Amino acid sequence: MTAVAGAERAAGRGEDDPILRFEDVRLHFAGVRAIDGVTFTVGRHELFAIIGPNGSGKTSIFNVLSGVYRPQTGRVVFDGVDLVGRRPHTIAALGMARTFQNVELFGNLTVLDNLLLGRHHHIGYGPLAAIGWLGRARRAEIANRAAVEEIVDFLELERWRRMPVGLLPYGVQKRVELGRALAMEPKLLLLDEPVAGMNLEETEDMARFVLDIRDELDIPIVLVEHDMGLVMDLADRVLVVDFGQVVATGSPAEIPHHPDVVRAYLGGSASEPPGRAGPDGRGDPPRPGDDPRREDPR
Amino acid sequence: MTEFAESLLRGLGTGSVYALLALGFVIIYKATRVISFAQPAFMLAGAVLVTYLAGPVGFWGAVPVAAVLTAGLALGVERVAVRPMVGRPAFAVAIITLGVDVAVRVVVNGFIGLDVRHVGDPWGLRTVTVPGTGIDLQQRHLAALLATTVLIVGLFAFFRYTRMGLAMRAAAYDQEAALAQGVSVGAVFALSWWLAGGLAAVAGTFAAAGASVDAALWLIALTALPVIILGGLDSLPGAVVGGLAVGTIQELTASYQQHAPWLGGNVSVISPYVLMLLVLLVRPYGLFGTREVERV
Amino acid sequence: MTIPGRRTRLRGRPELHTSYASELALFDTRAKRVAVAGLLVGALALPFLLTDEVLQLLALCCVAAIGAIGLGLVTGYAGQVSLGHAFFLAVGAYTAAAISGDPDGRVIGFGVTNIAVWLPAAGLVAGLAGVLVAPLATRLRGLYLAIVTLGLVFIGQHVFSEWSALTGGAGVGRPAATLEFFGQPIAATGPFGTRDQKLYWLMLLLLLGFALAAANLARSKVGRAFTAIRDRDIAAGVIGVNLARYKTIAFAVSSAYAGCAGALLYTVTGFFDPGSFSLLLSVQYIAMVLIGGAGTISGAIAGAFFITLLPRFTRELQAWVPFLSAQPNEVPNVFQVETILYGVLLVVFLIFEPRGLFGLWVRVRNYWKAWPFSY
Amino acid sequence: MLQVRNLEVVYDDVMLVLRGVSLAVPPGGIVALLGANGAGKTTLLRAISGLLDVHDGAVTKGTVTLDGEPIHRLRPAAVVRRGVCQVMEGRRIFAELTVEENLRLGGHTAYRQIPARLAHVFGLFPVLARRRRDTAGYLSGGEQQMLAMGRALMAQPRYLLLDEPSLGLAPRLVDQVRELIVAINSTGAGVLLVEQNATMALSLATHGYVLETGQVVLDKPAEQLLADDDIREFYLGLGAAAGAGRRSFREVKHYRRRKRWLS
Amino acid sequence: ACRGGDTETDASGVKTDVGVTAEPCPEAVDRNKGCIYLGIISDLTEGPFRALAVPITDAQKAFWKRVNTAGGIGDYEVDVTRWIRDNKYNPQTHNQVYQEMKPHVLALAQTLGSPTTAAILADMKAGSVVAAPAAWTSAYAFEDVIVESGANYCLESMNALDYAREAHGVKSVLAVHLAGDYGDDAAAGAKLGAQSLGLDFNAVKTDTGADKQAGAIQAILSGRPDLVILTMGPADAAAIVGQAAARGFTGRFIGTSPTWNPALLQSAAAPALLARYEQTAPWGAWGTDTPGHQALRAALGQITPNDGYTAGWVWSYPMKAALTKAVADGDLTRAGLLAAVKSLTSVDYEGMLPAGAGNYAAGPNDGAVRVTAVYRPDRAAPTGVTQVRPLTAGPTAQAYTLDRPCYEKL
Ligand SMILES: Nc1ncnc2c1ncn2[C@@H]1O[C@H](COP(=O)(O)OP(=O)(O)OP(=O)(O)O)[C@@H](O)[C@H]1O
Ligand SMILES: Nc1ncnc2c1ncn2[C@@H]1O[C@H](COP(=O)(O)OP(=O)(O)OP(=O)(O)O)[C@@H](O)[C@H]1O
Ligand SMILES: CC(C)C[C@H](N)C(=O)O
Ligand SMILES: [Mg+2]
Ligand SMILES: [Mg+2]
Repeated sequence: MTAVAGAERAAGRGEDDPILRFEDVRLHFAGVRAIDGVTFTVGRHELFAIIGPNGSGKTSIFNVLSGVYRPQTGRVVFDGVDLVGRRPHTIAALGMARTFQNVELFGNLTVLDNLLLGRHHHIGYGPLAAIGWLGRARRAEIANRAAVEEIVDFLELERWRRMPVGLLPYGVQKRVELGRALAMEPKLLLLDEPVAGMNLEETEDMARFVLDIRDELDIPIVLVEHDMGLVMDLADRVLVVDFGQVVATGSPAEIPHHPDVVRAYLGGSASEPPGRAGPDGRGDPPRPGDDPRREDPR
Repeated sequence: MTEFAESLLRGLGTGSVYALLALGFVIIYKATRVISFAQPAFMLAGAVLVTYLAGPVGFWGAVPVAAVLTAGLALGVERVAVRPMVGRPAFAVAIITLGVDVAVRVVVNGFIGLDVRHVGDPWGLRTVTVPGTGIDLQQRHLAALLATTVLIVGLFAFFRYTRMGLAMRAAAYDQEAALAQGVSVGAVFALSWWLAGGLAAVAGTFAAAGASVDAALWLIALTALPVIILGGLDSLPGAVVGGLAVGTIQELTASYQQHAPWLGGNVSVISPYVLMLLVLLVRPYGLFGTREVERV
Repeated sequence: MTIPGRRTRLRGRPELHTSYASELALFDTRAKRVAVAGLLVGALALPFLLTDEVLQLLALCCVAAIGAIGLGLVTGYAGQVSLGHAFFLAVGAYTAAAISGDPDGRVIGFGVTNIAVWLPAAGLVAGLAGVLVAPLATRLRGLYLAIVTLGLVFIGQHVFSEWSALTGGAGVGRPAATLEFFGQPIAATGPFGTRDQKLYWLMLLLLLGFALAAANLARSKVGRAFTAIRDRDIAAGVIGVNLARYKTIAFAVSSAYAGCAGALLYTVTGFFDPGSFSLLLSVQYIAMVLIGGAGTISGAIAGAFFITLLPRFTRELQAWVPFLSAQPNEVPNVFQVETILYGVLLVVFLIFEPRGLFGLWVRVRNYWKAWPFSY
Repeated sequence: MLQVRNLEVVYDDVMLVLRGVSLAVPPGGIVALLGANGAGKTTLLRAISGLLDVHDGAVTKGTVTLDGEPIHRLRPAAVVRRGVCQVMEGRRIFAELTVEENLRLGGHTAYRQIPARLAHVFGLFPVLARRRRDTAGYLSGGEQQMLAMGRALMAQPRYLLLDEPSLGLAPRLVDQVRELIVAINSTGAGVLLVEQNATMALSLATHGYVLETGQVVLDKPAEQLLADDDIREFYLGLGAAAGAGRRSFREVKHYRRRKRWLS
Repeated sequence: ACRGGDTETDASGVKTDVGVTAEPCPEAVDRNKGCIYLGIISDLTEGPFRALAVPITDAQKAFWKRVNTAGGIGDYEVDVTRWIRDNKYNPQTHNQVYQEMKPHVLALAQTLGSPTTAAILADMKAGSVVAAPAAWTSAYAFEDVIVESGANYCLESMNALDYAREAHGVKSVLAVHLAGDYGDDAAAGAKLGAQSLGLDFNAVKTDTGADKQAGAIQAILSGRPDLVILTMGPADAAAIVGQAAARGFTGRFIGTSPTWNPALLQSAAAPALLARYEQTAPWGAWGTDTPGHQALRAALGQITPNDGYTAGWVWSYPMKAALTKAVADGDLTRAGLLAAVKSLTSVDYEGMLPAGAGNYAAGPNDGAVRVTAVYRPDRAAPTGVTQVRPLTAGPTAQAYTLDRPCYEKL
C-alpha cells in the first residue's frame, strides 16, 4: 500500500481527476426506470460501494458501465473516455473489468482457460498465426500463461487450475470470476455482490482478497453488495440508490444513520443506535452498521 | 384481378396446410425447446393411414382414426427416443428426431408400396365459384381452410382454458423448476407430441387431398420450417400467420414468376426461405416469437 | 530439472511439466505422442492391407473429416448451429471444379488444374461466403440461426441447379476438380501404387494438416474466444471478446474448411451434381459433429469416419443377418434396414452416449486408467 | 409431521452425498438447516420433493415420510399435491414468462384457488403486483427471489422447503423474508429453512440441524445452537466467548483455518 | 493385396477375369456350371423412381432365372442377386456402391438413372465395364460400354409430336420436364421435333414433388399450348394434369416414359387424365402379345402388372446377347465382353422390339431404335393403358440425325 493512496483513501472523498465520472445517466426500459439520473465519481484509489434495495438499479449501473446496456441520456467518462455507445469489448479493452451477480463463468473451460480469457486483449495475434502456432502465437500464449499463474497464486486457486469451473464449489467459482477480471489488468474493477450466497468462511476470504487487490495492486474498485458488514468494513465511500435515483452518498460512518437510507434500504428496525448485537444479546437492538443477517432475532 | 384473387385463395388453402404442420412443430417446441424433425414422418404416416382406412371406414372416419393412431405413434416415439434425452442439449434431441424421421419413413414407405396412393377425399379437384365474382376456388382448399380454422380454434381454446399451455412453456424453460411446481413434465411432453402427431396426420391428409400420397410427400413438411421461423418458433398465432403468409407468397410467386424468368424456374419453392430471411432481418425472433431473455 | 541420461524419470509423471512450453504442447504427454505416432504409422500403412474400394471409402472419410472439423469449429466450439454446411461445401466444390475444369467443356472451366491453386481458392471463396453469412449469426440465436442457414441450403440448391453453365444443372452435374500438382497427376495408377492408394494418402495427409491447424486454432486465443461465445456471450463481450469479429472468424474458418472439403470430396468419385448439396448433406455433417462429440477435433474426425462408413457397414449386414432379405421386393429387406439402421444408430448413439464417440473414448480411457480398480 | 429417517442419497450411482440423515419438521414448526457449501442441504431438499431424478440422484436407503406416508418414491407433482413445496436455490423463476404467469404456474396443482392466492401473494409483495405483466427475467435479483417465494405460496403448502431464501436480498428484504416466513408459519405451515445466513435462520427456528459432508453433526433447539461455541465462530462470525461482538472484516488478516466437525 | 483382375482360362478355353467364377452361382440351377456375376444398382428405397425400380429389378431377376433354366450362357449361369445395391437416385451413392461391387462383377445388369449412371461412366469406360442402363438418354448411343434398348427420350418425344399433330392437329407445344439428362433430353427432342414440324415451342423446367408443380401449372395456363409434353415422375404428372384441368386448361398432354403409373387412375386427376392424357412408350406395355411379353408374364406369374417389369425385361436382352457372343468368342473378360458388344449387330428381343434393334456395331445414328408406341389411360387394361398406336417411327424421328446427345441442343 502506498502512503499516498492511503492518505487519499483516508480523506474518503472524490478527487479532481477521478477514474470514473458517471453523469446524470438515465436508463429506461419499457415502463421501468432502472437508472433515473444518477451521478457519481470514483477516485483513482477508491473502494466505492453502491448499495440499495433490490431492483434499485445497481446492476444496471454496472451494465451501463460495461456497455451491456446503452443509457438514453448521460455521460460516462472513464479515464477520460466517454463510454456511452461503445460496445462491451472496446470498454473492456479500455481497462474496465467486472464480476457478475450470478456467476458468469465459462463452465466447460478450466480455471486456467477462464483466466486466460480474461487476458484476451493482452494476447495480440490473429487467427492465421493461431493456426500455425508458431513464433508470435506460441510466445504470446506462453507469456500469458505465466501471467495467469500469478493470479492463480494471488487468489490461491492452485488446487483447481485444471478443473472445469462448472464443477467447482460456488465460493471458488466466485473467486475464479474475480481472477478473470483481474487477469484483464483493469484500471477499474466492478464487483457485483461478490459474497452473495457464500458462507462466513468464504466471505472472509473474499473480503481479504478485495482488500489485497486494493492495497497490493492499487486497483480502484466499485463494490455492490448487500452484506452491510462487508460494505461498511471495506468501503471508502458509499452511494445509496433507490428507484434508480441517488438517495445519499457518504462515508460508511454516516450512511447508516441517513434516514432515507434506513427507510429505503436497511429497514425499520435498523433505525435505532448501533450496537454489536450478538445472539446472546437478545433484546439488544441491532445497529444499522451491522450486517443485518447477523442482527437480532425477535 | 381474378387471377390474383385466385392465387391468393389457393395460397390460403395450401397455407392452411402449412399452418397445421407448423402448429405441430411449435407445440413441441413450446414444450421441449426442440424442433422435431420427425414431424415429416408423422405427416406421411398419417396420410398413408388415411389411404388404408378410407376404404373400410370412409374418408370422414379415416381422418380422425388416422390422427389418433399417428398421435399414438408420436407418443411412442416420444417415450422411447425423446424422453431419455430430457435435459440434454436441444440440438442433440433434434438430431435424434432426425434419426426417428429416417427410420419411420422407411417403414411407412414400405406401406406405400410401389404405387402412389390416394386418401379418397371427397373434393378431388372440383372447384366452386365465389358468387358474383367469377373467382374459382378449389373445394379442397376451402376444406383445408375450414378444417384448419376449426382445429386452431380448438387448440387455442385448449391452451387458453387449461393449465397446459403455461405448463408447457414452463417445462420448456426449466424442467426442474416446473417439476417443483407440481407440473408433470413427462405428461407435458407426451401431450405435446401427441398433439403434434395428430396435427401432422391431418395436415398430411390435406396435403394429399386432390393429389396423391407417395414417398416424396414428406418434403412438404419441410416448408413448415421457414413458417415457424417466420412466425416465431414458440408462437401458435405465429404458426398460423406464417403458414398463410408462406402459402400465399408461394402461390403468388408461382403465378407471377414468369415475369422474372432470370430467377429460374420454380422460384416459388424457395420463396418461403427468402421471405423468412427478409422478415428475420427486421425481426430476429420472427413475427411473434418470444425474445430470449438476456440479462447479466 | 531433466537430468541428462535419466529422461525416464518423467515417464511416470505425465502431468509434470518443466516449462509452460512443454505444458502447452499439443501432444503434451509421452503417451499421447506415442499413440499419435502409432496411429499415424498405422494409417499410412493401410493401403498395403486394404482393397482399393475400401481405400477410396477411407479417402472419402478423410475429406469428410475435414468438413466435419470445420463444422465442429463453428458449431461445436463457437456454438453457432449451422445447417448450412452443404452450401459451403457446394461453394468450394464448384469453385475448385470451375478453376480446374476443361475450358472447352460443357460447363465453365478455366483449366488451372493445379491443386495448389484450386484448393486454396475453394477455401477462400467459401470462407468469403461464410463472412457474408456471419452477420446473420450476430443477430440470430440458436435454432433461428439453424433454420436460417438451412434456408441457405435451399436457396443455394436452387441457384446451383439453375446455373447450369457452372454446375451442369440438376440431374446432369459436372466433373470434379482435377487432382494434379504442378503438372503431376497425383492420383493415377502407376508404379508407386494404384490411384486409390495415392488418393488415400493424399487425403490422409491433407486431413492431418487441416486437423493440426484446427487443433492449434482451438487451443489458441481464438479457440478460447469461440468457447466463451458459446457458453456465455454477454460475459464474453464484457471481458473483451469482440462477438461480431469472432463469430465472423468462426464462420469464415468453418466455411473455408467446408470449401476445401467440398473441393476434394468429389475428386474421389470424379463427378457431382447440384442435387448433392441438400439438407441431408448438412444433416450428415451435423451428425458427424454430434456423434463424434461436439467441441473436440478428434471427435469430429471420428464422427466423420463413423457416418461415412455407416452405410457401407449396414450394407455388409446382409451377410451377417440371415433373416434379412437381399431382394428389394421382399420386406424387410437389407435396403430398408440399411436406411433404418442409419436412423436408429443415430438415435441410440445419442441416447446412450450424448458426448458421442469422444465420450465413449473418455469412458474407455478412464476405465483403463483406473484398472484394475475399475468398477 | 415431515420426517426424514436415515436417508442416504447417491448421485450418478457413485457419489454418496447424504449418509444417513434424520430430521423432522413438525407441523407448524420452523426448522433451520445449516451447513457449509456442498454439505448436502440442497440434496436433502431434492430428496424430499422428489427432484433427485433430474440430477441422476437416488435415495438408496432410508425414508421420507409425510404424516407417516412414505413420499420419497413419489413424483414431484404428487409431493406438491400433498402440500410440500420447495423454493429452489437460485430462484429458478421462468425468465421468459411474465410475473403473473410464474405465479399462476405455482398454482398448477391447485388451480381453482389461483385468483384468491394471486391476490394474497400480490398483497404480500406489492412489487410483484406492479410488475405482473413484465417478463420475469428482467426483474432484479431480489425481485426474482420474491417471485420465487410467491410462486411457492400459490400452492398453499403445508410444508415449505426454502433453499437459501435470503440470497442476494437487501437487508430490508431479508427482514421481510423473515417476517414472511413467520407469517407463513403462523398460518400453520411447517418450514424447513436452509440458510447460509445462520443468524437469520436461527433467529426464526425452533430447532436447528447442522449438516457437514452429508451427516447431521449437531441437532439442537435453536437457543442451544446459538450458544454453541463452534456455531458462534463458524456460522455467526462472533468471538467464541459469549458476548463478544462481530469481528470486522478488516481484521481478518489470515485466512481462516478450515475446521470441520468430522475430519 | 487383393486387387484382383488376373486373367484365367477355364476348362473349355474361355478366358475370364473379374466376376466370373468356376464355382456355381449361389442359386444355381445346374451346379456344374460356373457363375457370371452381374451387378444391379437401382433406386430401391427412397428415390423418386422407386416405384419403377423395384419391378425393373424383379423382372431382371426373372429374366436371368429364365436364361439359367434354359441352360445358361455356355458353361455359366448368370447371377444378378448377389450384387444388388440401392443408389437412392443419388450420383455419389451410385458411385460408391459401384466401387463396392466393381471387384466382384463382370458387368452391370442394371444401372438406373441418367445422372447416376453419368457418375460412374468414366470409371466404367476406364475399366471396360459394360452396363445395361435403366434409362433412355440419347447420350448412351455414344457410349460403347452401355447397351441401351429402345428409342431414347429424344426420339420418343419427336414421335409423340408427330402423333399429336396427326391425331389432334396441335400447333403449339410446351415441354414440362425435370432437369438433367433425362428431362432435358425429352424436351430437346420436343424442341427439335417442333422445329421440323413448324410448331410453336416452349419449355419449362420443374422439380420432383407434387407440391412443386405450381410454376409449371402456371406456365401451362398462361401459355395455353395445344399440347404439353410431360417428362417427370407419375405423381408430379398427375398433379399437373389434374390441376391444370381444374383451372380450365383444355389442351392435351402426352407423357413420355416413364411418366405413367396405373395408380394414377385412382387419383383426383383421373377424369382429366382419361379425358386428355396420352402416354408414349418405347415398347409394348405389359399386355402386348409378343413372345417376349408372353415369356415375361409367364416368368413373373401372379403380380400386379406394372410396366416397370416390362422395361426391366427388355433391357436385359442385349446383355444376354453380349454375354453369349463373348462366350462364343472365347473371351469372357471385361475387355472381351466389351469387344463382343462392339461387334453386336442385332439382339433378339423376342419380338418386343422390331427386328434390327440392338445394332451396337453400327454407331450412334445408324444403330438407334426409332419406334414409339402411344397409349391412353384405360381402367380396364392391366397396366391402366391401352394402345392407341403400335410401335411406329414417325417421319421426324426417322429423318433426324443423331450426331450428339440431344440434351446438348436444348
Ligand atoms: N433488460 C431489462 N429489461 C427490463 N427491465 C430491466 C432490465 N434490466 C433491468 N431491468 C429492471 O431495472 C431495474 C433495476 O434492476 P437491477 O438489476 O439494476 O437492480 P439491482 O439494483 O441490481 O437489484 P438486486 O440487488 O436485486 O440485484 C429492475 O426493476 C429490473 O427489473
Ligand atoms: N447432480 C449432481 N451430481 C453429482 N454430484 C452432485 C450433484 N449435485 C450435487 N452434487 C454434490 O453433492 C454435494 C452436496 O451438494 P448440495 O448441493 O446438496 O450442497 P449444499 O449443501 O446445498 O451446498 P450449497 O450451500 O452450495 O447450496 C456436493 O459435493 C455436490 O458437489
Ligand atoms: C427408368 C427411369 C427410372 C430413368 C429415369 N427417368 C432417368 O433417366 O434417370
Ligand atoms: Mg443486481
Ligand atoms: Mg444448496
